[in-house]
Amino acid sequence: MEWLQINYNYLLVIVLLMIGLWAMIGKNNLVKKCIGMCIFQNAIIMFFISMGVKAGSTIPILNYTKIDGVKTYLTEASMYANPLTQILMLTAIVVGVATLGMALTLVQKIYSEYGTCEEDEILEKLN
Amino acid sequence: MSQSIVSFTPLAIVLTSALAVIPISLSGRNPNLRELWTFLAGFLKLMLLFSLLEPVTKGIAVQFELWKVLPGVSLHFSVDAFGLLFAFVACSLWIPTSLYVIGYMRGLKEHAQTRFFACFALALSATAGVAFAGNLLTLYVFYEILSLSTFPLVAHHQDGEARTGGRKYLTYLLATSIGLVLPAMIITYQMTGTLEFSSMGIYGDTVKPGTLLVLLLLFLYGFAKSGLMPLHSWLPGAMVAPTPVSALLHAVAVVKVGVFCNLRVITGIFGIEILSKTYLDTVICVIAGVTVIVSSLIALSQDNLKRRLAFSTVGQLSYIILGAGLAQSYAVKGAMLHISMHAFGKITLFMCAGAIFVASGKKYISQMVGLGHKMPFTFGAFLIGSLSVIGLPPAGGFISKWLLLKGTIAAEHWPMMVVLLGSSLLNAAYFFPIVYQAFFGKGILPENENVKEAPLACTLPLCLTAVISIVLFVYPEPFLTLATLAVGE
Amino acid sequence: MKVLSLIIALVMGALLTVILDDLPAWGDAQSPANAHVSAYYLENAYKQTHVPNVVTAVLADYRGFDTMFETGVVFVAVIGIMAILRREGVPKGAKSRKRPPHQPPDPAITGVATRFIVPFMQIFGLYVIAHGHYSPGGGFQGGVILGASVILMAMTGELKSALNRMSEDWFIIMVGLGFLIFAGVGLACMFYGGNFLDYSALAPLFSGTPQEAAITARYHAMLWVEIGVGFTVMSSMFAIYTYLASDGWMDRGL
Amino acid sequence: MEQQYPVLIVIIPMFTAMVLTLAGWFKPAVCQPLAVVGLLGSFLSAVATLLQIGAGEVISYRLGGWEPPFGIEYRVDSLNALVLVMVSLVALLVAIFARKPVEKELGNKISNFYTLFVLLVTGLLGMTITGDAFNLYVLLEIAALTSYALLAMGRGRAYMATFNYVILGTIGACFYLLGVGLLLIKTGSLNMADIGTILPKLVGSETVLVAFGFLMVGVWIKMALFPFHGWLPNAYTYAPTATSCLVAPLMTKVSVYIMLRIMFTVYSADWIFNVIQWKPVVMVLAVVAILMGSFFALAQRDIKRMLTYLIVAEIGYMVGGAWTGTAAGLTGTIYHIMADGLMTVCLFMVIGSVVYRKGKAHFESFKDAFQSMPWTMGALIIGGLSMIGVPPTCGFFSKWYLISGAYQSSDYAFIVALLISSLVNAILFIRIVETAFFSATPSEIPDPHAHHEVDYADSPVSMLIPMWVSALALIAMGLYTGEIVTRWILPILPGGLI
Repeated sequence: MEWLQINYNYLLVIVLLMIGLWAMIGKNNLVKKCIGMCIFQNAIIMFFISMGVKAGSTIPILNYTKIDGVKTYLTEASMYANPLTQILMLTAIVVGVATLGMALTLVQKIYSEYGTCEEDEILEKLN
Repeated sequence: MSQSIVSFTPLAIVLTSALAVIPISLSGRNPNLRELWTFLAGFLKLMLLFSLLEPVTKGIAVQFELWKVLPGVSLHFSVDAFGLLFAFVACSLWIPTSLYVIGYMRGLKEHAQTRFFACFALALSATAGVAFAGNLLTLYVFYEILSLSTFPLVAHHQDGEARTGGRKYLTYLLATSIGLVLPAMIITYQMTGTLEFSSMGIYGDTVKPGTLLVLLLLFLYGFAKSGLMPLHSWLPGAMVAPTPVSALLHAVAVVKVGVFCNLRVITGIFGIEILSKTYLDTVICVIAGVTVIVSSLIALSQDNLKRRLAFSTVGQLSYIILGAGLAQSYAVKGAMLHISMHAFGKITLFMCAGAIFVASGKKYISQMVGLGHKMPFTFGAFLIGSLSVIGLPPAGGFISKWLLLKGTIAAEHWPMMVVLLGSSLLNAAYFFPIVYQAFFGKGILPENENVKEAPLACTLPLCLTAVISIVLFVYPEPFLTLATLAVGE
Repeated sequence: MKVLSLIIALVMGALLTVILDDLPAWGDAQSPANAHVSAYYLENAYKQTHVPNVVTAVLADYRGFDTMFETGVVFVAVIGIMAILRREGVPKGAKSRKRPPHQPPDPAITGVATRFIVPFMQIFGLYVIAHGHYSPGGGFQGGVILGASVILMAMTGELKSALNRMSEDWFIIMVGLGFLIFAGVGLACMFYGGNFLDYSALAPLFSGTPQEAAITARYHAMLWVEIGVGFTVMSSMFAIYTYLASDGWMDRGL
Repeated sequence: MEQQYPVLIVIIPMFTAMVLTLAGWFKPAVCQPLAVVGLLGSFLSAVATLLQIGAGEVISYRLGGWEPPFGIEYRVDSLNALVLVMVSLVALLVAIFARKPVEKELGNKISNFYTLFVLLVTGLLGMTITGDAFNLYVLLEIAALTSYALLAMGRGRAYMATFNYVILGTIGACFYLLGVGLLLIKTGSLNMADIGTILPKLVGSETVLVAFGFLMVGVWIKMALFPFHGWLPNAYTYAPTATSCLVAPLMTKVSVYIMLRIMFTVYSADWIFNVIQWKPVVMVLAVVAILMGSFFALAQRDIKRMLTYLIVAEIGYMVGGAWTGTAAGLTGTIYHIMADGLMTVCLFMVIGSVVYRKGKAHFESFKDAFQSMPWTMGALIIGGLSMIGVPPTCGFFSKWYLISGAYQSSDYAFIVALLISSLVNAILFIRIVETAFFSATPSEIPDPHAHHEVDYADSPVSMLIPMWVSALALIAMGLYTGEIVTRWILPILPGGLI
């Protein structure tokens, strides 16, 4: 139980990863595959973000104090969440959007070509 | 070799015929000009070869490094007596064969003659390259070029049979060279760090006999052009080629290249001494001996003349390997000499087969009854060729077989002596009936009544080679000297 | 296939579960991921760039090269979707009427509401781009908001009316232009003798001591770069929507 | 200027792509020349970089001027310099080659095609040159997205084939990203060389091992190693001619390069071959890939499809060579990355020419091709010889090193697989050449000796020139093997190999 409490964020990510991967490979409907892809990518994003969390920290925008009217920024690293993982995931989100757009484009083309989004029906029509 | 000089001549010899391909292909529309190029290249090549004779007979190796490809291995030529001997055989036969090709191709109005001549010249270059190769890699390179350049020649007729034969030909040769020689070569390089030929062998004493045996088998069968059984069946298959191809390539260039490679590997990579120390020479003898006997027996049963000649070739090639396997100086000398003697004899026979085909259209021995009277020159030459291949005087083949026999006696290798003698009898058994039937057989086929001799361009070369066969009996010195030098006496 | 995919997913899950104990505890400020490189950013970003939003500083400067290609990814998506989806024969600028016209529902309420919202959205988008140095925001976020405002127009009214505001010519040019602004800033740094995207090389453009000028240069260049990102993202969002929604015909939306 | 060459390799094609979009939107005719100019610039920069590198040296280029590991770094040693030269050369050749086929097949999408083309090359070059694991991911995605779009331009069955590639490619990329994430969580760094210095302190960490697994599976999916190869043949077969010419030689080779980087820069040879015991498994995969690719190739009637299966086999060569754990095997892999890139592009251009002239690349299309397209067939022969491994083409020497390596590490199954695959290649090319050479059978046409005339209709010069450059490069590379190996490959082989 304690183990679950400590690791629940990772476990959640793992469950999402499994769902996503399973849907990507195993689902018959192409749109569901795309949804699986989305879940998979978002699970990775969550993984990265949760690795950058520091207990009791705030967003990585520096706070300041005014000493004699002069702004002094506080640069104690443990005060702020990890900016690096957030940046990486900003990129990963954009990549995810682009990939999803491309996949949906193809689904649209396939649908107008074969009139269906079910993989087995398409394969039947191909042969 | 103690001494060596650097010279462009080996490269020039290899390149003469390769470069001749360009004018040959360009002058495709003017056949006379095209063939002029062939002859020019042929004579030029021969003259260049003569210029090498002097240094080589003095025991000086002529070297030329072409290119450094890998660290420690380069493509380079090194001409020694054995290589020169082989190059002489190949080049001197190119000229009569070319003459014969002209007669044959024009007589039958064959298609794609330009392609034929171009590939022919390229094949000759590759043969010279093999003869002069200074290390295993160079040997391998030219061996492959030869396989590839002769493929269009074998499949020349372009019909179903030719395609099957050609496919079989190339598949056998490439499969063995890539599948067997290449790994053997790489393993050798990994073990020794060199691929240069050396009369002492390059393996040294550290390699285990088991490994040596595997390598030996890889090399022997890898150079499948030598037609050791059971990898011989491409050779009869390749007989679908036009007869001049069979003549030059399958009596001289291709198969002799295979044998030459085997000899080079046995003498230059393994070294005779190591072989006899590890009793691997016996392995070679057994393989070759079996091939000799079996192929002779098969030849007896063939009715197609070219196939019979092909199986005869398989047997004769193994004589040469057997000679090397005896690991005895007489026998090795005999083996080297047999390359040239058999070449002259067999090319005569093939040309005769072609001439018979041109004149009468007959391929089968049973249809040639009584043709001797119609084509006396052809069948006369056939007789001489047969004598040479069987090893009877007054033809050159006698000398080489004699040396081989002497080798078996000196090595006290009695079973092999029996093999040699027995197979000579078999040779006689499959050649003499042809000649006998042609001259004395009764019942000439009705359609053969009006047959005349083949065109002069066909008949002349075969008479020429037949005469040379006899001359070589009387005066074998040129080749004998080189062979003696090569053995190192 | 279903069983196989289940097995694959389970194997992956099992592998990741096995290593859980080896991973640092959640929220550990001293874990390697939070200590080694990222701490350097937090401690030095303000000193070196004068941008208190560390995310923006790292995004646009320390790892600016990544971000440039991130813009590139969006750019690629637009070009790629256009290449696949755009119908042959649709003239440039999209004035084709090959498909039968389609009567949209009367946008009486949504249209008015949209017309009311869109200006505020766009102002907010611009603010998010411009204020990214000090608060959460930046080119991507602002660009998406701007793009969403145009898409909202296209969804409530006709695609045509949105295309009249922002034609195909325009969004293709803007997609390329935004990327070009970002990369151009990088190239300018090279002309001033620095490495690619080394904004401090632009110091001669700014006043102050060399050190201060370099910091100011970084500060400003980051803003330019974010504006470029904003251009690309805004127009690419709309472009992707347009091609997908009209199935490449460019005449009507959903 | 000299120190800027590394970045120029990547940003020249990138700027070209932007200019292409803007210029091509209004005037498509300028696209191809612009693309050629851009790629030429990139190629020259790559050559200049290669020549700058001394034995065993590493050029480090700091993007944004930040010192690694805080900023992104370009690290060029002679390994990736060689790959860069190969990639940019192949791209340049295909750009020249593409003019006619693109006009014919993709008439109204020329500007899109060249933009994506140049961006794909940008992505591949960026992947090769970068020293940052996450930057690699971004460029991997750029290359992937462009290749999806380029492949899907083939229409018809291409859409479904590409969709499968999108799904699998995304899985591959995500696995890679997950692997990077696991490394980040343990090391806190994204710079490959930096991770490489931290990892030895983490011996025994399961996370590091699992991360290696994810990274490997990710790149294996990307390079289509057996059993992850399913997407490749369809995707490449139905693609437009010019696309397959570019994608087929480059995508898989760059993935192999990435595998080498991960194995020997991020992780270490010592860890891979002495600590974890994966070698037998991977060798089995490589051997099966070679055999399966070869046998499937044997069964194809469409030559383009046949070549795609040969690519699967060649991947087995490279993976196997790297995993022998010997210096010779790794040399063979690195050498083969370049050799195979050139071979594949040469053969795909030949097939492209045949498709351009005859509409299809079935065996039947090759009938009489020797009379009608002699130059194209000449290039086919050289490419085929290199595939088979006939000296002095470079295919022979890569096999030489691969077999040497396998011999040293006693991987005899790998040797046998290599030899079998050579033989299968031989059979395949003999079949094609036979059809092209001897299909006009005199005995099957009424008058056997009539002169059989076939109209001369060889490919346009703009297609022949790149084709022959690549063919001659195969021979030149073979002849300069010793030079390449001693000057550039041997100095960078990692320690810890046999």
